[in-house]
Amino acid sequence: MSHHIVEVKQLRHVYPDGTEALRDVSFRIHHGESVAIIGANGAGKSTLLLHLNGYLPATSGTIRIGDHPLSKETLNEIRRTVGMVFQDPDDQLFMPTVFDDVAFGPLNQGLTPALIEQRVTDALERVEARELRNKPPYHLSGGEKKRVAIATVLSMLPEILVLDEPTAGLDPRARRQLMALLQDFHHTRIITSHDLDMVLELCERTIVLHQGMVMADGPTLEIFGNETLLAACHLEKPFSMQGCPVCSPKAIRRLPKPQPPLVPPHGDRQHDHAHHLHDHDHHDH
Amino acid sequence: MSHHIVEVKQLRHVYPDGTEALRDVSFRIHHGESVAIIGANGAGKSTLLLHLNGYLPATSGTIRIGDHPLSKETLNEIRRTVGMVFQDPDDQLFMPTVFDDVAFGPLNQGLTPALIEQRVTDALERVEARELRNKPPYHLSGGEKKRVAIATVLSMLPEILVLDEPTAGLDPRARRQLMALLQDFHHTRIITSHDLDMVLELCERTIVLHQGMVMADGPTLEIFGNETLLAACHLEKPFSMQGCPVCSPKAIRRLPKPQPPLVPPHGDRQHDHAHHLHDHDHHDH
Amino acid sequence: MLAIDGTLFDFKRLDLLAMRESAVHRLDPRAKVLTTLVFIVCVVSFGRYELAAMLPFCLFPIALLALGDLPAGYIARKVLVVIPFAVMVGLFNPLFDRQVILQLGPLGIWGGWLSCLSIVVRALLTAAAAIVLVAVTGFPAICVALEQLGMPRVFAVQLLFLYRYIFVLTDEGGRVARARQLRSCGNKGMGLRHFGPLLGHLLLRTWERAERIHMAMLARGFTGEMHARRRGRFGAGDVLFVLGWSALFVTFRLYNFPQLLGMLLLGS
Amino acid sequence: MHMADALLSPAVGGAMLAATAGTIAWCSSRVPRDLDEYKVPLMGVLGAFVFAAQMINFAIPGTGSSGHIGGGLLLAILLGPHAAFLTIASVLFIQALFFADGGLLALGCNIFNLGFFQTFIAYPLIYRRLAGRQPRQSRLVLAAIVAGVVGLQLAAFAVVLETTASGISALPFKAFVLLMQPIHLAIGVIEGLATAAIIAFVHRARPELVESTLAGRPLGSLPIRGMLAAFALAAVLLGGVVSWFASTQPDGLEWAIAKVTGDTELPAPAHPLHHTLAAIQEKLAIFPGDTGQSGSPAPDNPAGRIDNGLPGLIGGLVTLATAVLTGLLLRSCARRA
Ligand SMILES: Nc1ncnc2c1ncn2[C@@H]1O[C@H](COP(=O)(O)OP(=O)(O)OP(=O)(O)O)[C@@H](O)[C@H]1O
Ligand SMILES: Nc1ncnc2c1ncn2[C@@H]1O[C@H](COP(=O)(O)OP(=O)(O)OP(=O)(O)O)[C@@H](O)[C@H]1O
Ligand SMILES: [Mg+2]
Ligand SMILES: [Mg+2]
Repeated sequence: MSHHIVEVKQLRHVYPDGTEALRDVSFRIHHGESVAIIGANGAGKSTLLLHLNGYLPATSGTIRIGDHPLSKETLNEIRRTVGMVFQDPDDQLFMPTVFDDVAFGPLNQGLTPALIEQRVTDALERVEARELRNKPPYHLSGGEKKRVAIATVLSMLPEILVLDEPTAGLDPRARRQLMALLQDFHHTRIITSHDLDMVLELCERTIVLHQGMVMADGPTLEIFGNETLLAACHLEKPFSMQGCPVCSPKAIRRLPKPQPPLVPPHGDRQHDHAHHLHDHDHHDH
Repeated sequence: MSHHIVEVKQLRHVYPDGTEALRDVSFRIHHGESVAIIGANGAGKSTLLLHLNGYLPATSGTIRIGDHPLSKETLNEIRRTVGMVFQDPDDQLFMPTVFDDVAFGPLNQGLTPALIEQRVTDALERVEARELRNKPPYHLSGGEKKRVAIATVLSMLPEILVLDEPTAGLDPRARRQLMALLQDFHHTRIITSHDLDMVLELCERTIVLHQGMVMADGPTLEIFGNETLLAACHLEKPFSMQGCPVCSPKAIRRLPKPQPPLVPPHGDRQHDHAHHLHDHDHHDH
Repeated sequence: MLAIDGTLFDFKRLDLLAMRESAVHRLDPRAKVLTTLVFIVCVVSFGRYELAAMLPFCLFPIALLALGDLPAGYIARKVLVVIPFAVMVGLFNPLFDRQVILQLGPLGIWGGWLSCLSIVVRALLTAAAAIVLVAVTGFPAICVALEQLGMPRVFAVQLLFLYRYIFVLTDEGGRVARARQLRSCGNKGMGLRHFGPLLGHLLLRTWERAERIHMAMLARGFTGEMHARRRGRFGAGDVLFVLGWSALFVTFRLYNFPQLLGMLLLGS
Repeated sequence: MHMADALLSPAVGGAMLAATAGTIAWCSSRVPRDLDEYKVPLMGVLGAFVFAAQMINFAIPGTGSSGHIGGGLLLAILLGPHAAFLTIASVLFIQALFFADGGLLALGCNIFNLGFFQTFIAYPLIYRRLAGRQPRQSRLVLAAIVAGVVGLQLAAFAVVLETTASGISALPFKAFVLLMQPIHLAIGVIEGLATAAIIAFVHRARPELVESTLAGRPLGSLPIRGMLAAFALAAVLLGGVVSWFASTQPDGLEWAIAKVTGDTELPAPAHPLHHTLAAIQEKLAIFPGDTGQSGSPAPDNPAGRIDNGLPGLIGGLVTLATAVLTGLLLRSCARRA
């Protein structure tokens, strides 16, 4: 089942106005991995995600989803494989009812009504939103919208789930529910977020982007242990690793000091990493 | 200078469609306090903030800002006193350049050009955004927009700063910068947020809203120590307290279990609290 | 700017009413749309001085209101909103048309007053029919019905999208307006110098949102064609509904029942 | 500006509804052709933008009052005429259904008046001509103002024609023209100014948005274009001449003022145009006004009969009461079921 691999090679993207959002991004993600992509505002996270299902064309570099290199011919196939959830669910829920919205993808796949019905029911079941089925999306609360947005993607049976800042704006309980939902999804997940505590809980692997380049790629715990790296990328440790302000009351920290220069990861580091991290898996490389 | 007190008494707000967003909210905030208002999605936080500068009229109950009870006559005066920063800076920045935007408030106050110039310079200085002065706001990054949005309010010399989810969508470094900025503001601050770690660092006092009612009002640390209360209000401890073996031994928690019923705070609790917390201050009650 | 909240509230409330369950709600939307059209044509086809003859028509909105279990007070308030417009339109009639054409006991009534009142009554009737139609059918269903009745697909999709995003964008517009208002120290309107950029900002955001929606559609396999939704069956009950009401409307149109009734009661 | 159902006869309303439906069908067939599928969400969301924009007011200079944009011209500039017409039509449709702003029968008139003239005449024939490809600020403003004024003048004149042809309002043609045209002159200037301000801003911020549509083909092939041009010219001439004529003939105005101030003189016979149109309407009307059974006099010979209105009044009240009672009865039945 090599078709669940996501491979990005020397990806570069320049926006029409000249902004070089991605300079040189390479990584390889295997089936079933849960990978976080983190970085400062403007690091290029959203831009990267939009390449994964071919919405933005690469200025140079290649993307492979499973057996298919991304190209015009494979675009539809790849969009079926990669399910993308945007940050703002209002962008994703555009049909008059939740049912229509969740059925939109399967309808475009040309399924029979009975099959569509089943897909919708299953997807809503997975996100615990059965009872919302006939409601119009604009009457839902923020957390409900988020769950339905995920259902719209699940109903297409994606093999890879891509989420852009899934927990933004949610209260702690809704965030927990969403995280539990993502934990139960057993295919590949690629998540960007500023919520590093969520990353710590959900993703075993983290890729750090900085100014359009991969600065680090490795096990999440290792990355969050490297304070120099984090500071250089405008990041900081997840709060749960920062030490309890109650127990160790240097509670109020100030701005990090100017950062020491950082050595970019050497050549193929991420590939090496992927190899030894996933020795146990059964993919052909 | 009693005019920096914010007093809300039995505030109730019913939206035209019958949603009872605020049922019974009372509290009193003194000069220089930094108070967080937290609660689940839909608890009524934003609705409450919109009352503090008279944007929404109370269905019943009263609001006092300093010497003035909020009414039609005092509205302009109060809007000058209370500076409000919205969650999404795009809502707040609508002029062609940063300068124009920051000058918009002072201009409407009818100041002289020299005075306006000075106000703008000062405000931009405070948020470290001098160099953005002539840029158009729509080309700024998220963090920069946020800072300019705060400058637009600072330039009106508010005595009370009200912020709705100031850290949403910011990367860790921009968040730190913003927090440092807020820490340097020495007037009253009222902040809503789902970022409880920021609350822990910035606010000595926290008010918990739940379904339009004040469920708790007291020192932040005390509130975050009360797990039953937090769970009942769909909240959880700040992450920096969750990992701490002293404060909560089991690092990775899952969904909270069904909550035990909660006793609402007795009668005037928040007032009592305010009294003994601020015995040292010089306000007349 | 509270007007924005009020407006949105009207939308939301009517939309929620349409989600109720009742016999009228279950009728095929096409039946309700067609019947409403027949109703409107009959009402507006009355002559300019006719008043009493139009009154039986209020049976239709009232019946739907009752069967659909709609809140009468709320619908009435919404319908009454048209009165100022109608009065504005009919205001000139009494000025220009002072022929006495009706004798009410000792009182001679000018044609102008009669036609002015007639304008108000027909405005109320047609507005009531339209609003009740939305309240028992729901806007998306009306769009689908119209599409099935021959409206171009592009237009139907446009209506649905528009409806969906009115909530989102009026909300955004409201927040921008609010931010401006809070910093403008009581100045009501704003000069063009501020108005242009402000709406320009809103427009840019609108545009970017449209781009994101388009992305979301593409991501779910959209290839430029909106697929047909499920079609309901147009059953015997629906046929009966259309024909029954239409027959009644035509009868009401041809015979002035109040006049006959009044004559009967007065024994003349 | 929105006409109400109550003002229109079924013949006029129906004819305009048909004309509008035809235009919608035509635009619908064109939109997928000249625009990519991306326009689907774009049109919908921009329609919603017009809704939102109409809620934000700006001060009208020197009057102390405030107004908002209509949006037709702006949409035409951003989307091109076909898509803009569909968008405006959808906005008006929702306003008619939810706010009783205008009515369903009047929808044809309203869409035509507020959509057609702005998108198919003011935009392609005036705005594009005057603005050119890369307009400088001053030309943009000029083009937008002229286009805004012409579009709205035509619309206002159409309202007058449609109302007069329907014969429900008693306002004489001349007085009506005199009332409508000058008011909408001011509104048109404002619409143009506001549109120019918005476009200028967007042009600075995201030039590619405006340029891409400006570069697009505005109107397809020839015959329609020629037809429209001729029609537009005729309409402009007619509108301009009539309103100029009306304003230089003070007698019309004096006469109207005399009426307003309570001069008891009997009304002058209605304008001849009104007679003609009313006669046409009489023929077209589905249920002509003088069917014997209806018990009311025909619109145009009121002097002929003086009715005793008492039976109508009493019967009407009884009818109303019956309807309400029926409603209550039905409701209790529905609730029990
Ligand atoms: N449509 C666009 N045109 C030009 N530049 C763009 C566009 N979209 C994004 N950019 C720029 O590209 C860079 C990367 O943007 P991107 O949205 O990918 O950042 P991000 O990592 O997702 O940031 P955030 O955490 O704020 O979401 C930024 O400098 C941004 O300003
Ligand atoms: N304009 C409105 N009309 C009707 N109901 C509204 C309106 N605005 C908010 N509400 C409702 O009022 C309640 C409180 O909303 P509010 O926005 O104050 O919540 P919040 O605490 O700010 O939530 P969040 O954390 O998601 O921002 C919610 O139930 C919401 O649905
Ligand atoms: Mg992003
Ligand atoms: Mg809020």
